[in-house]
Amino acid sequence: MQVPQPDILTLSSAGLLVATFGVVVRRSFAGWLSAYRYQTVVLAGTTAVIAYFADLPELYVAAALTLVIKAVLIPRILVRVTEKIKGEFKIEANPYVSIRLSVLISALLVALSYALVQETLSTASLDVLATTYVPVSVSLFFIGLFVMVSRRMALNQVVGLLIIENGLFLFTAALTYGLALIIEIGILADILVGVIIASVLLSRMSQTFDTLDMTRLENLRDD
Amino acid sequence: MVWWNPLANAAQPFLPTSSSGLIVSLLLTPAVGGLLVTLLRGKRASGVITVASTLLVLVQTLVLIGDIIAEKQLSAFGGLFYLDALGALILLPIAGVGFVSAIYSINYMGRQHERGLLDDKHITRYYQLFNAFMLTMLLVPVSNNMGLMWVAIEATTLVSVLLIMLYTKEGAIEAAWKYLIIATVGLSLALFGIVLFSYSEATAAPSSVSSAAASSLNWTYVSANAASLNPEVVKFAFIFVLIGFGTKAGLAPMHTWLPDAHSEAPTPVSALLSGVLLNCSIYAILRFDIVTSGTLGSAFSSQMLVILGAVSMGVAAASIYFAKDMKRMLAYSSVEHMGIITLGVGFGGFLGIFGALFQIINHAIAKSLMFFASGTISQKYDTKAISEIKGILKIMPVTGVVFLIGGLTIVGMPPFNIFAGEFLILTSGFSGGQFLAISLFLTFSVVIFAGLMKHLIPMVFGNPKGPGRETAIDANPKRDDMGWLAVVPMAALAAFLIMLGVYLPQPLETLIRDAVQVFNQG
Amino acid sequence: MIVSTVYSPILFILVFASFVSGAFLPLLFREGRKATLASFAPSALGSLLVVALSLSIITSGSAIRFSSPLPAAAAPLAMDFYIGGISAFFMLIIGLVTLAVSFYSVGYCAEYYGKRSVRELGFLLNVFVLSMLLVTAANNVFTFLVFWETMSLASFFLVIYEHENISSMKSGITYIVMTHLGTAFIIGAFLLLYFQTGSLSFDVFRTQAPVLPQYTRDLVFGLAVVGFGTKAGIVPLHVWLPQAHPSAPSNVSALMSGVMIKVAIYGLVLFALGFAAPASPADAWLGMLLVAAGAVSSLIGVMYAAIEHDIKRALAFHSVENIGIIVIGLGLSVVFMSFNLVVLASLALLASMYHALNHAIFKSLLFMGAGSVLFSTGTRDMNRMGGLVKRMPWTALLFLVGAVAIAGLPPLNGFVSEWLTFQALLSSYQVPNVALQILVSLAGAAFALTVGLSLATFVKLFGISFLSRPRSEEAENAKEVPRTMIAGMSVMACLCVVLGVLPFLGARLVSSSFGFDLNFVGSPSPFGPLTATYALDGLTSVSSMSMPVVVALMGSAAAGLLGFTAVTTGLSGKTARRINTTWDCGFGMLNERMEYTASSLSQPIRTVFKALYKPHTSIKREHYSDSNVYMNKSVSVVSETRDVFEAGLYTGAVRATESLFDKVRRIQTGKVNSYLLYIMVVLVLFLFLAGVVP
Amino acid sequence: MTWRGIDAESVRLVLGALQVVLIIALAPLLTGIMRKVKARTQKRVGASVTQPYYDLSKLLKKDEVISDQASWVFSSAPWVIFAATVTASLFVPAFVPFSPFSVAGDILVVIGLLALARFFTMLAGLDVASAFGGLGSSREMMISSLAEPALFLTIFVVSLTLGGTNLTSLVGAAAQLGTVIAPSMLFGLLAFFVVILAETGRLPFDNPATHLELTMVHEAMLLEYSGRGLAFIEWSQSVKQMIMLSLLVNLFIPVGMPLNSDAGIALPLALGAVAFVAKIMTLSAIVAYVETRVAKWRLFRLPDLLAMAIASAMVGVILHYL
Repeated sequence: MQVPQPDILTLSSAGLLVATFGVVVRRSFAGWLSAYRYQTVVLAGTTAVIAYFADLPELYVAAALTLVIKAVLIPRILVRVTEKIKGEFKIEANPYVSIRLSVLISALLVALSYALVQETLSTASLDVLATTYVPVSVSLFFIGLFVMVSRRMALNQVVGLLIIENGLFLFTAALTYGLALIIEIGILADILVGVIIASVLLSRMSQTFDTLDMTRLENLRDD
Repeated sequence: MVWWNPLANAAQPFLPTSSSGLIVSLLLTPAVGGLLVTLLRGKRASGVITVASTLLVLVQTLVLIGDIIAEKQLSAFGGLFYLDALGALILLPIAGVGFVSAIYSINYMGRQHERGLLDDKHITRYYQLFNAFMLTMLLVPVSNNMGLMWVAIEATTLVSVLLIMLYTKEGAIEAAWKYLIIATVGLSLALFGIVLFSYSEATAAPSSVSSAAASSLNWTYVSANAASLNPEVVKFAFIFVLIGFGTKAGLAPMHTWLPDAHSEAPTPVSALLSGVLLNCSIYAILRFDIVTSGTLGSAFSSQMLVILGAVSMGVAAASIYFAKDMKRMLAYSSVEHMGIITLGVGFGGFLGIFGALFQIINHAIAKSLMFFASGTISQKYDTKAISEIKGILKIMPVTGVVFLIGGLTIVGMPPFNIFAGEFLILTSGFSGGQFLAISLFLTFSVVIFAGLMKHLIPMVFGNPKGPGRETAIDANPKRDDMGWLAVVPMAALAAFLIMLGVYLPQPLETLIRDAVQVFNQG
Repeated sequence: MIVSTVYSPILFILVFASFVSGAFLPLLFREGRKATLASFAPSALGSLLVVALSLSIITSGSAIRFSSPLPAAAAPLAMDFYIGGISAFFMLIIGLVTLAVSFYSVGYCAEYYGKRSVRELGFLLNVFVLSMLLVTAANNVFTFLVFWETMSLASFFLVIYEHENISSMKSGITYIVMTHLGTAFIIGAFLLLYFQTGSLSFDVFRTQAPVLPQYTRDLVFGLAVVGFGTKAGIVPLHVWLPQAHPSAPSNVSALMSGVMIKVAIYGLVLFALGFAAPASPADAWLGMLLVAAGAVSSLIGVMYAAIEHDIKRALAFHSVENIGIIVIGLGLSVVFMSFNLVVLASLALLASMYHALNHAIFKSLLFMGAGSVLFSTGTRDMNRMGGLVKRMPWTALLFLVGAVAIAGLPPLNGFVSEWLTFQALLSSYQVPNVALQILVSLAGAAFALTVGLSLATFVKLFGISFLSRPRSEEAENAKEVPRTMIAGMSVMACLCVVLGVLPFLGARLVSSSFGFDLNFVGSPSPFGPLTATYALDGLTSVSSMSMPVVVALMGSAAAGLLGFTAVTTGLSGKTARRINTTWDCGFGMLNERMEYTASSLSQPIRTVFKALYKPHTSIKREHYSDSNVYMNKSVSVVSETRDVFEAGLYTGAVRATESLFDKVRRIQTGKVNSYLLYIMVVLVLFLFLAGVVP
Repeated sequence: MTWRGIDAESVRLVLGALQVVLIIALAPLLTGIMRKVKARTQKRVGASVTQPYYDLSKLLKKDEVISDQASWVFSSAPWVIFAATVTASLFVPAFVPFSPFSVAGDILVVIGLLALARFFTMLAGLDVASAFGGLGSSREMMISSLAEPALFLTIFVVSLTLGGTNLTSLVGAAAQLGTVIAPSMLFGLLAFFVVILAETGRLPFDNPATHLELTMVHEAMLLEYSGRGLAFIEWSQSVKQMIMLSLLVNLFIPVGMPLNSDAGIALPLALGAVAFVAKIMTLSAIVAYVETRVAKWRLFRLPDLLAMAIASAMVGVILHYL
């Protein structure tokens, strides 16, 4: 296999991280969605790059599917379903962790991810693709999780989840050059159905609870 | 000796001849069932179709198990599907509880319909989803590929979220949302782990990079090559998998979605969720534990499993003790039992694994029985609050008795089956010298016993109507067990509880033994 | 123990079959007399067979061994039974009491006709008895635990048989939870042995006992004492007992107090003299632990019994007392054994087991008697009884026999075993350890106080319930109970007399069950004396006691007195008897409200031991007008005592546990964010753990 | 101790039977002596020492008045009390240092039989539905149950020092020890003395000479008895007193007691009997004298006295071991 140019790799990983930070800093649903879409496009490109260097035609298909499903279908579904939801529910006005602190923590998480990968996978002989993308994918995972933990709005959590999925996809592609295609399709289908179900739930939630604020969904607890 | 031979012979004309074909037809059955429900749409018809499809699934499962006992392993569809004793063991509660649950559904959903809680459309959708749920669950133990298994487990989440969402009330939506979010996050962790596993092979054999993508995720391949995996990577992979599937299996402290989802789902689904679905995730953990033990030796994974198991029991004990809602209490009891099973696997040894696998079956029976009974009870009393329910025995004698038997079973009272399993697990813990874990086990089980008895006894005994208590029960309630379709499944399950407590049939014993063998070979 | 022949288990299978049919046969009949007979006739038959079986095993020195015909899933789950002498002895106790209770129940159940299900009672009672039998027959851990818990469960359902009664249900829950806690300790003890020996069979436990490491032995012993002590009702683990035993129907109370706690003693014997048998003087403290626990139990039990006015609760507290006495004997046996004083150990064991047998007999008799009173008057409160001796003469007589026996008065059986216990205590001077000697003599003082107080208590129990004027309408209208109930009680009363007057029979029974040499207790004749031999500074002395002679002498003394009065009255003309009212100081309106009640009778004792009882008296006055506080309309005094163990020990422990678990369960906050955080934290924690731990 | 010879055995039997007859016959005399001494120390003339015999014969002749509330317990109690007490006396060596029945009963049997008598006395007190009876039984319950540990510990001391609980061998061993009194025995003696006061109903526990409801214990229980029944109980009471005092004399003050080896010889036996009579007279005089010196204690101060006895006996035990 050919050795890819470091600058392409660095650029693409920077692009992914920037998109992720976009989700962290923005407050509105539209903002998150566009950042996510941007991230997915970069991700598909990155996958194509990996496919190219690893010489795996299957991975091109996976990249294409990702592009179609994640960058086109999913945002469209989300937009369609949330049309009826009042605009005020789509804004993260008062997160548990302030935006400014969130950015700091996200940066820390990125550093943590690099350290973690260094620590855990150092013994294994990682190729240059993996060394570049694996830390990025782990950061995506952690930041996604952090977004889900620190935000109150249900929509923001969906976006966090999608970021995690992107991280996962990148992780798969970088570390093992993707799973078997049928599995990838299965995973993508799961994600797609998941998002559809989530959006149905969101619209029901806004009807029943008249809000998407998670603080209202605390009735099921023990005390 | 195959005691279901007559049954199998009767079904033979309708079944594919080859055993590996049977795996495919097993998966096709609920798919066809779901399709038929969609096409016919009748309320009555969908119920009957579902019962038929689950019955067919059960029959096929039993035949498959017979084959497994004889041939040890089967594979189909170019190695995509694979079944050995361990998988067959998981298949058994899926098919068994699925069938009983389908029968119970007719009565339960019928009554929900009568009371106007659900309309015709909901009923049809319920049965569609029920079949889909069966399909996704059946897919888990028969898939040879880790990735496929992951997809199947994720699919069970999605289908069960839809089942919970059948009701449009606030609690159901909240529970469904939490379930969806937490389970998905958990499962994505698991996928990280799976990828790491796959990577650990790639690093072990760099030449096979390209082929790694395809077959390397197969159990048959991984467990055969477990010793040659990269130990450092496997270690972290296992942690991801454990926490990921642990979330889905309801191990504390990742269990948080479980009481919500299990208590808000329609009762037959609660039974499936608690009795069967949790096992599927436990199965995944077991599989990865086999591989990890093959690579690292059993000490590492044991330690992790024991920690999670003990924590689960502790959290469950606390929550059961203070429970106010009947179904939530049962859900926490599931957390407890997943903890016990995990402890059994963690203790290891023949007895520990045997006990854990036995416990999987025991718990499936006991918990589905408990949920059925609680469903009937809550329909009668029109509440799930423990404090409002009194004197079940006086109103529903049969339900009261089976509820009591089930309750005593899940707290580990002999002569019921769970005691036998717990005893084996305790024994293995002692022979391993895990005294801290054992003392925690015993302490928590006493607390759970105290808590459950505190709630259960006043529910079952006493007078249904007391001073100052306003319930839906009128002054002179008729003794009524809500129809034979509700009673028969529970009575059958209760019979199994008692039988397995004192006597384990030979085929089942062989199956568990073979499954332990699978474990030890890995 | 020498196993000369191995019996076929056919007799045991018959026993099994009778109790199983006793459990299920009544389900074929409608509620009522037929169902009652269908459940208690088989149980009577079964218990007769048990008596025959156990006596034949004891006298022949043989044993039965068999396994369950059902195959076990895994080796630890196999069922294995062995009935040797020790098991047979406890089976005999079970059989004897069940026999009497079966008769008694036929009449007693009439109370429930039309009110509640007799079939359930019959079912549970048969299962209960059968499970007790199987516990004593069990020969491996799993079998033991299964039937042990079945026994607990069956008795629990019997305790809450009258489940509309909230307090009955509460005491049932306390019972089952505490007993389960005890079981956890028992499991610990067994599995620790398993850890050490690698086997779950009692045979291996027995053979491996001498080579057990010291610390394991101590730990196993301690766990077993706590575990079985909970079931037996050793203070401070007794809290459930005075609540649960009285709540059950009286025939069940008789079984629970008479028999079930003996099964716990069986477990204790199993460990104390078998699996964790003392091997060296270093083990003496284990025995001393038992002696101390026994002494405290007996004293605390009788003290609470002394002030109780609920007749069944008082009897339940007496069970605590008597278990204490049994445990003192057992502990002494362990102490002696650890110094290898075999003869003394046998003496102490004889005392302990004789008392176990006796207690089973007289306590079931007394509970049946109390049940008869309850049957006729509908109350358990002694302050509402009185005058029953004239209305229920047979019950009164039989209850008196039980009372004399349990108070440890000659010539009945209680005296014999207490005499033996005294002898065992007195012979403790041969233990070469001054601290132990002094401790045992302290225990002896406690024992003596116990005996004194129990005499006082039974004066109260019999005197207040049966004598003087009726204190309520129910007592006024009481009638004698049906003949079957009298028959049941008579069986036990006869045994009280037989085991008292012919103590050699009982001693022989115990010694051949436990397989120790009987030489030290005297010549093998049913009329022979019981003897305890001492060796002190070269001076051998013998203490002996021959109850047949004592009885004969008492008879002659009475006959002599009769002759003397006949002679004297013959000389001086006949004397007449006149009936008059009780002397009332000329007041003329003596009525039942002026009598001493149960509470007033025990008032001096309550005052003397107020440090323990912490009596709480509240006085409520009602005045004719608020302005004048000197004109009382009515004054009511309520005096109550609390169980200091329940209040001090358990409430505190339960509260602490509850608050700890209450904090744990609050992790279920309802916030999905915090749930996700848990996952994240666990992940990081585990990654860290994996990184740190190689 | 062995006594295989037929002759010695029959002699013992005859002497033992004589001893029993003497105990039963002379017990009222002892009561009379104590009353006389008491009267004398109170500067009264007092009744004759044979007055108890007159009382008994009078009572035996009189009609009985029975309460309409009384049951068979009430009427059988005197018989049981008498039979138990007399049987107890059979086991006690008094005039001679052995009892022919001793092998059939020891000191614990004696105490048991006395307890049986007390049990029926208390029941009889309750049977007649009189408040006095209940009062007496209630107080007796407290006193007797507290006296029990003191008594047991005393026996413990005695048995430790002399060996066993068989009365004949105990008395024999005491004779063997002779006049040497071990310190442990001294404490035992003190405790036993208090126990005797409690058990026989002497001051400061009970005033045998009064029928005041505030102070009565024993008499309160017997209030309803008259005629023959009362005679039996009074007589038993005297016998019981005799038993207790004999025990004290023969176990703790073995002065003049014939040795085991002399047990068959007439002279030492006769001397022993004389010594016994002298000792028991002195002792009853002391008891009577003490009675004039103390007042009846308040009921709830009595436990203090008994606690002292318990403590004293305990000290005896500890002294023996150390």
